[in-house]
Amino acid sequence: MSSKITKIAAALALTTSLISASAAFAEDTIKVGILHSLSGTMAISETTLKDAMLMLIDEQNKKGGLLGKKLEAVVVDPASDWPLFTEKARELIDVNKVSAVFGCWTSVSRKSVLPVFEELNSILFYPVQYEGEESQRNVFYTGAAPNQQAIPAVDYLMAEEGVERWVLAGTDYVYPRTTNKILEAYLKAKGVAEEDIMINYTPFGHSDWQTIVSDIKAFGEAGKKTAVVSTINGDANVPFYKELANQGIKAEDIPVVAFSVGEEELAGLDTAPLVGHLAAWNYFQSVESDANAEFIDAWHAFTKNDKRVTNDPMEAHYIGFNMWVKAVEAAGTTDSDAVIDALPGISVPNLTGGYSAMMPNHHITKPVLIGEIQDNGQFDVVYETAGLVPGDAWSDYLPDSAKLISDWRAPLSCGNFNTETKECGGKGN
Amino acid sequence: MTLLRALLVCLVTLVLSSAAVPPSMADDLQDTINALADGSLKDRAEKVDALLATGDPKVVPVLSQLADGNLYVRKADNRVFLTESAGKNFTLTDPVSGEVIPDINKRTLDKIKANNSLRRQIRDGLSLFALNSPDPAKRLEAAETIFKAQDASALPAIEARLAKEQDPEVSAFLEEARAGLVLSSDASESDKLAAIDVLREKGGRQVLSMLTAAAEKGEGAVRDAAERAVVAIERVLAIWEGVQNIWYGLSLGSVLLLASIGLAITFGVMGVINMAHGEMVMIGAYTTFTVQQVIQSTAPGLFDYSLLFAIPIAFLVAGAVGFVLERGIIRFLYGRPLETLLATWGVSLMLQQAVRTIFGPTNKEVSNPSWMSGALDLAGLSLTWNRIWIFFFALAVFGLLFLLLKRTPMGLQMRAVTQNRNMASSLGVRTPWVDAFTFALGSGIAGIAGVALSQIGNVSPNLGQSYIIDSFMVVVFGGVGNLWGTLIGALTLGVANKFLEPFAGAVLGKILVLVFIILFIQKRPRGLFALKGRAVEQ
Amino acid sequence: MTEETNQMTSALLYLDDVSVSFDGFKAINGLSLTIEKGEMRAIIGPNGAGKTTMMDIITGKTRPDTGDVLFEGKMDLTQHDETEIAQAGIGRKFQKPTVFESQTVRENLELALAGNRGVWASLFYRESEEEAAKIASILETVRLTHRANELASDLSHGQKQWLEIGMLLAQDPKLLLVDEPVAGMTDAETVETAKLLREISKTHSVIVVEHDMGFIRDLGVKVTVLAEGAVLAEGSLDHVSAHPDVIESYLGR
Amino acid sequence: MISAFLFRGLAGRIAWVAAAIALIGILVPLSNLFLTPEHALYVPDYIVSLFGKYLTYALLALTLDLVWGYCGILSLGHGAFFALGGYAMGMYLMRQIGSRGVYGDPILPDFMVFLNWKELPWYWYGFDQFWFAALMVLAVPGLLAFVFGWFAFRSRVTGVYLSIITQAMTYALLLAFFRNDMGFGGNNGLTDFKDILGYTLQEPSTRAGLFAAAAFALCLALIISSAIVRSKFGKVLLATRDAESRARFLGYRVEHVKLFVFTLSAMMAGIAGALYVPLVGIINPGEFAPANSIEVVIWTAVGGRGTLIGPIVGAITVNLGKSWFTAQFPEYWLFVLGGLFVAVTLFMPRGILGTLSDATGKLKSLGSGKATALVQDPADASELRKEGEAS
Repeated sequence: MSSKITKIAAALALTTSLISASAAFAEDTIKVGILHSLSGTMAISETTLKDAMLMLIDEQNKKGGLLGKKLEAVVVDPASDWPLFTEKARELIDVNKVSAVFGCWTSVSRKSVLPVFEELNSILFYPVQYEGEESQRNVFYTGAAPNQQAIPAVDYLMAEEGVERWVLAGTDYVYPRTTNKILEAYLKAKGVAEEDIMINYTPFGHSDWQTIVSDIKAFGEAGKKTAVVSTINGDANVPFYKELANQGIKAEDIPVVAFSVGEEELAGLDTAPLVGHLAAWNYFQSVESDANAEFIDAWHAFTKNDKRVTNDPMEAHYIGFNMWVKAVEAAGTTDSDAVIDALPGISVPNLTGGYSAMMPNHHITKPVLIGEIQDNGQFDVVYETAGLVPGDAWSDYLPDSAKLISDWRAPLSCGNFNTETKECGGKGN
Repeated sequence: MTLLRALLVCLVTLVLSSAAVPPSMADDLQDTINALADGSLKDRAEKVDALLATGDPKVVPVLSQLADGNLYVRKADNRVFLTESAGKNFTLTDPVSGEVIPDINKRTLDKIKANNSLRRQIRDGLSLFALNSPDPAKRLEAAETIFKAQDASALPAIEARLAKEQDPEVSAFLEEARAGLVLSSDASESDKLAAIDVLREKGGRQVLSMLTAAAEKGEGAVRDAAERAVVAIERVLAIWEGVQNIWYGLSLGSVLLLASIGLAITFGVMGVINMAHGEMVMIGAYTTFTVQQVIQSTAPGLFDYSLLFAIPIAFLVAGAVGFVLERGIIRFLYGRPLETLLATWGVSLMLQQAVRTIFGPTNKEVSNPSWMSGALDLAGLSLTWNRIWIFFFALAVFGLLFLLLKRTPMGLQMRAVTQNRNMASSLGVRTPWVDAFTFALGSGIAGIAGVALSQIGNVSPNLGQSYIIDSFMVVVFGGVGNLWGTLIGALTLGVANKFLEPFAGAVLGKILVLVFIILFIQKRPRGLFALKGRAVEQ
Repeated sequence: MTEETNQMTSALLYLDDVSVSFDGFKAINGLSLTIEKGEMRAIIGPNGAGKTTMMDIITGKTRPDTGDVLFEGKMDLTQHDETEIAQAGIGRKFQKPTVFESQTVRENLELALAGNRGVWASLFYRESEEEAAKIASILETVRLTHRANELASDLSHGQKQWLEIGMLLAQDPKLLLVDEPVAGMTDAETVETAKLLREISKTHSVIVVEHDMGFIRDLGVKVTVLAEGAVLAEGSLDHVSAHPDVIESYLGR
Repeated sequence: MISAFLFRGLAGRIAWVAAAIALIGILVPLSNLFLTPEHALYVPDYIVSLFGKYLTYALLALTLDLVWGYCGILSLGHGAFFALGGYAMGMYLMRQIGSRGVYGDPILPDFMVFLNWKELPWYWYGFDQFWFAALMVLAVPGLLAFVFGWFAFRSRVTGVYLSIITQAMTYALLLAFFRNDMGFGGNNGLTDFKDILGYTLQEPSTRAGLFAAAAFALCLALIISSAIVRSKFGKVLLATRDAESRARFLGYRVEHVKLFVFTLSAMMAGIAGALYVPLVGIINPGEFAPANSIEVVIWTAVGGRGTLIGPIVGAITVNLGKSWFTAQFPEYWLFVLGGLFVAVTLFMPRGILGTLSDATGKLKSLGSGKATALVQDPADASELRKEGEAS
């Protein structure tokens, strides 16, 4: 009995001491939380983003910090465990008192932490392309919404490659489901027949692609020009592309355009047999611009490895971080409300040679690039949208979402304003 | 473009008859080639057509290098060169004069980009050149490309070639290509019927779609013949599909077998619930990666044999880790199988993190050697080489292990110790060492599996986790402690999975297989191959 | 009632032409055996003669391929599992002493004590005075009173054997199957055990499987010799040890 | 009769621990709500939700200990029961959102709206009522455990075979719940909850209430488990664990014994899941991951199995360690955690509590009174050894 109580008391003491310890030297720095998985299944993608954030913070400190204070990164490991994301988000905000958090990769991790950011009124920058259908006051979406990635890619394939038959292959989770719903609606609106669309879902980490790839091959041999739109996620990509290469599916015959395959994913592959397959992003490492060259050099210097690649979510963090810095400077404080109000309208250079602006719906404007895989693991940009594409929180191609708009500026201040009922939904009581 | 193509075909024949090219034409050619560098990707298509239209054999290397991404323009004077990478710099070759300029810095050059449609255009266009190549293999390839491209304007070129062709195999292909084009043209009924016969012999999905189109558009005898051919081809395809499915199942089964065979030793024979088994596979895969890196930097010529080096090294590395694991941890836990689960789980976490720290968290590239790339086309089947190798490799590993256990003194000692430790020990067997070597053997085999699995999947710190559950299912399904059970179990589960996949989908198929295992264990609580009788109980 | 069935029902245990094989090996081959009420029977036989398999069949652990096994003339033992057979009144002691090592001697007996074995009954079970007295008397019988509150795992090998016999007594079965009760016992313990078994056989029917000839002699009961899964000879120990087949297959070795 | 039965559970050390948990369940929320942050005894919100989560983990570990520590059934799929309870609660919370979802649909949850579902699937009916959801929290895991156990125990699937098929069960459920077609929100699971029984989930007072509920549930589960373990049925459990066939030859219907305790344990695990969901604000298929279930086994082993208090200590210790290490050594915490598991198995095979009680020499007065934890599973051990022969 007594040992039990001592134990609990010790545990509590440990935690409180931890809190006070980290609070002790808090005063003269501005803290920035980094909430990316460093272990577990998502570490493969997220660790790079942690490094990128550390580099950005480091560079900002070299420039003299922010508001006369140094920035201090607080790194935690939510270990690809979604409830742990909730816990760690709360810890960052409540215990470490960070001013903003940069983090999350999967939709489910973002969904897990949303209530925490709302409750504790903090700021999250989310750097990954996602399914849209969300706009939250405390979250800034610096990755692509479906209209900034999927739709331009399909347009490109139709116009440039004359594709008439479509395979929509994805991992069975929300992002591919939603993207494919949007694409299906879009393709049908463009006059593609039902039987010319094949939709296929596979589980996470699917590794045996023999059947599906041969189905795709069979589907593509029906006489019409066929393309695959892949929303296959993470780990499943390497075996998928290896199978594509070995079954001899050439980009000239059946091009595959992917939304989740970037330089980082290609690093695990021999790309020689994959030349010509495509990806749609808002940034490629191969983009020629001064800002990008500078960024890549800094990255190689920071990681002490000149083989480390850069990718789209890193650019999103680059944009997001600079926007936050600018907004804090504009507001003169790191106070969440002030920064949230200052952010819309802020415009910072992106790495593709232009400017990206934060919009009132908390999404940003970006160019859409289509790249073809090269044998050196990089992409060649073969198409770029003429102007910047503003991110759309609510898709126009889903019936229930088409009537919603998002505008966090003063009079409306609503993430999901229903233009039919003229009401703001989901605002609690 | 079709018009251009027709023109081009005439030119090709023309050029082939004329021996030399006058110098003024060479200048023109130089300009046309240099023009490739200007303008956007879209404009480039016309320029490629223009080049093809010259019919000059010199455009062949230019265009194929453009398609391969090796065509560069010198910034200083906008001249286009063929390039070859030589260390950090390039060696340039002038496409017209053949002049060679070595050691040029990459920064002074700009790459001329190509995209898919351009590459396709070049491939189809060059196939007409290749049709008259002295190499029969190239002619064969060209005939195939023309068949796939289905461009009616190629018909005269094919017929011209067909008249001259000596090689019977190439002739057959040309006939098929011609038949395809005839069918969609407005040729006479008898020509079309003959074409249908040729195509029907060829079979395959593309022919099917051509014939289906012909049946829809055609009338009378052509329609009937096409419909009959469609039915016949569909029947053949259905059979091949079944065969293909069995192969896919066996191939998946062989992957499961490889993943679980080491576990059949450490868990099945020794009774250690080895949650770190997957990490042994991972170690094997990372060893392969390291071996390839070393070979690439020291002896790139040996790259194709990298796996042959990797197999013994992976065996030793994973075996050594297993040995240390057994000596350091497992040996204190014999007789407490469930405790081994906890300890090895801890070990697996540490090994994952160790790999993440050493190699980084991202995927590593392990390439297929050339003999494991591509596919073997066998009648209606397309079998990829890496899967074929892995299938036989899995069987070989199984066979060797089986012989080792049943036919060698080492195997005898292993079986003796696992069956009755005290008795074996009193007979003079050094049980601790046998334990250690048995565990090292199981781990080493898992390492070998890692070499093979690195050829089809990710090489990442999570690699082991993706195989561990399946491996346990296989060993338990087959019957713990029975190697045959593991073999049959793996192949059965593989085939079952692949037969469920087409109509249930990949996810539901896998769920059904799991449910099947659960129910099967009810029926046979000790797996597929379990001994009956008193010895097994108690 | 015909005379034949009458005779069958009078027998406590009745095995007729029972056979079972494992992977082609005939463990029991046409075995027939009858045990009367109140009888104590010793069963001997070389290793692999099928003694333990016979016990497995009687207690429902193994299903015979062919043959009848009747208990009290009416219960077909081949159709019931271990639990039902135990509840019907057949108790079994294993070759290797099997007691609940992590529980005390007293708890072991408490578990074995006759009574409702259902889940709810045992959840809300309270021990009556009568039951406590019964346990005390069994403790006395198996000479373990002084160790009643110790863990069974702390007992010596012989004491575990006795505890197991005690548990059988607590279970109060009609028929006890005792497999090698004196294996690993000292001579003194063996003599004590023989005494204990004779005492038990006054109120119970008993089948004893044993290798120890001296012990069998001490028991002084009818002996059945098994070999290769069938009965080789039956009778007094002197009778069977004179039997030429027995000498050849067992004693003569 | 029930109260007398439960009262029996309140003997010895258990009574003190139960009282301590109850006290924490009252004092922590009070301190959180009524003391000012400057006060020395103030418990911050962060700690309340963190420890609330730990309490539900402790309850889950306790339920596993009941089947593993006391009955020898090593379930590698207990996370499935936890997750099912969580889903039942999540469905209630989802229905409570009503028209406050982003699309404003009064009936359909958001994820159904944007995947174009037209009507609510039948299995979502009834979850708008708390009583129905509460019933399902018990019934769904209970029914699954009953059906699964009925088959498995009747067929005498034991030892590692049983462990592996429980793992297969949770793995199959994981894959099934990942499927968006199942109608449980796929990978994202259920989230964006607004309130429970009319109380807003984002209020500290609601969380304090949930903390109290978790403490109360843990306290009650501890008393019930203790009562079971101390009854004659508890002895039958140990008997089944140590010598299953002996118990069978004594006339116990071992499969009923196992089935009862497995089902009960699954239902309690369901309660743990149901309390966990409103505390963390999300339930998704990740909870079915086999690794999660293995972790529960590890908490139990670290704390000391077969001791009732052990799993509670283990769950809290390991998770506290995990929370701390992931913040302090984000790059290296897996080494520490992995090392901890190895060290515990090697040097503290009886877990923290077992080792403590060894040290203090109070071996026999632990947890269930006289019955101590026998760390070895003799049945399993001999089984596996024997099976070596089959090769």
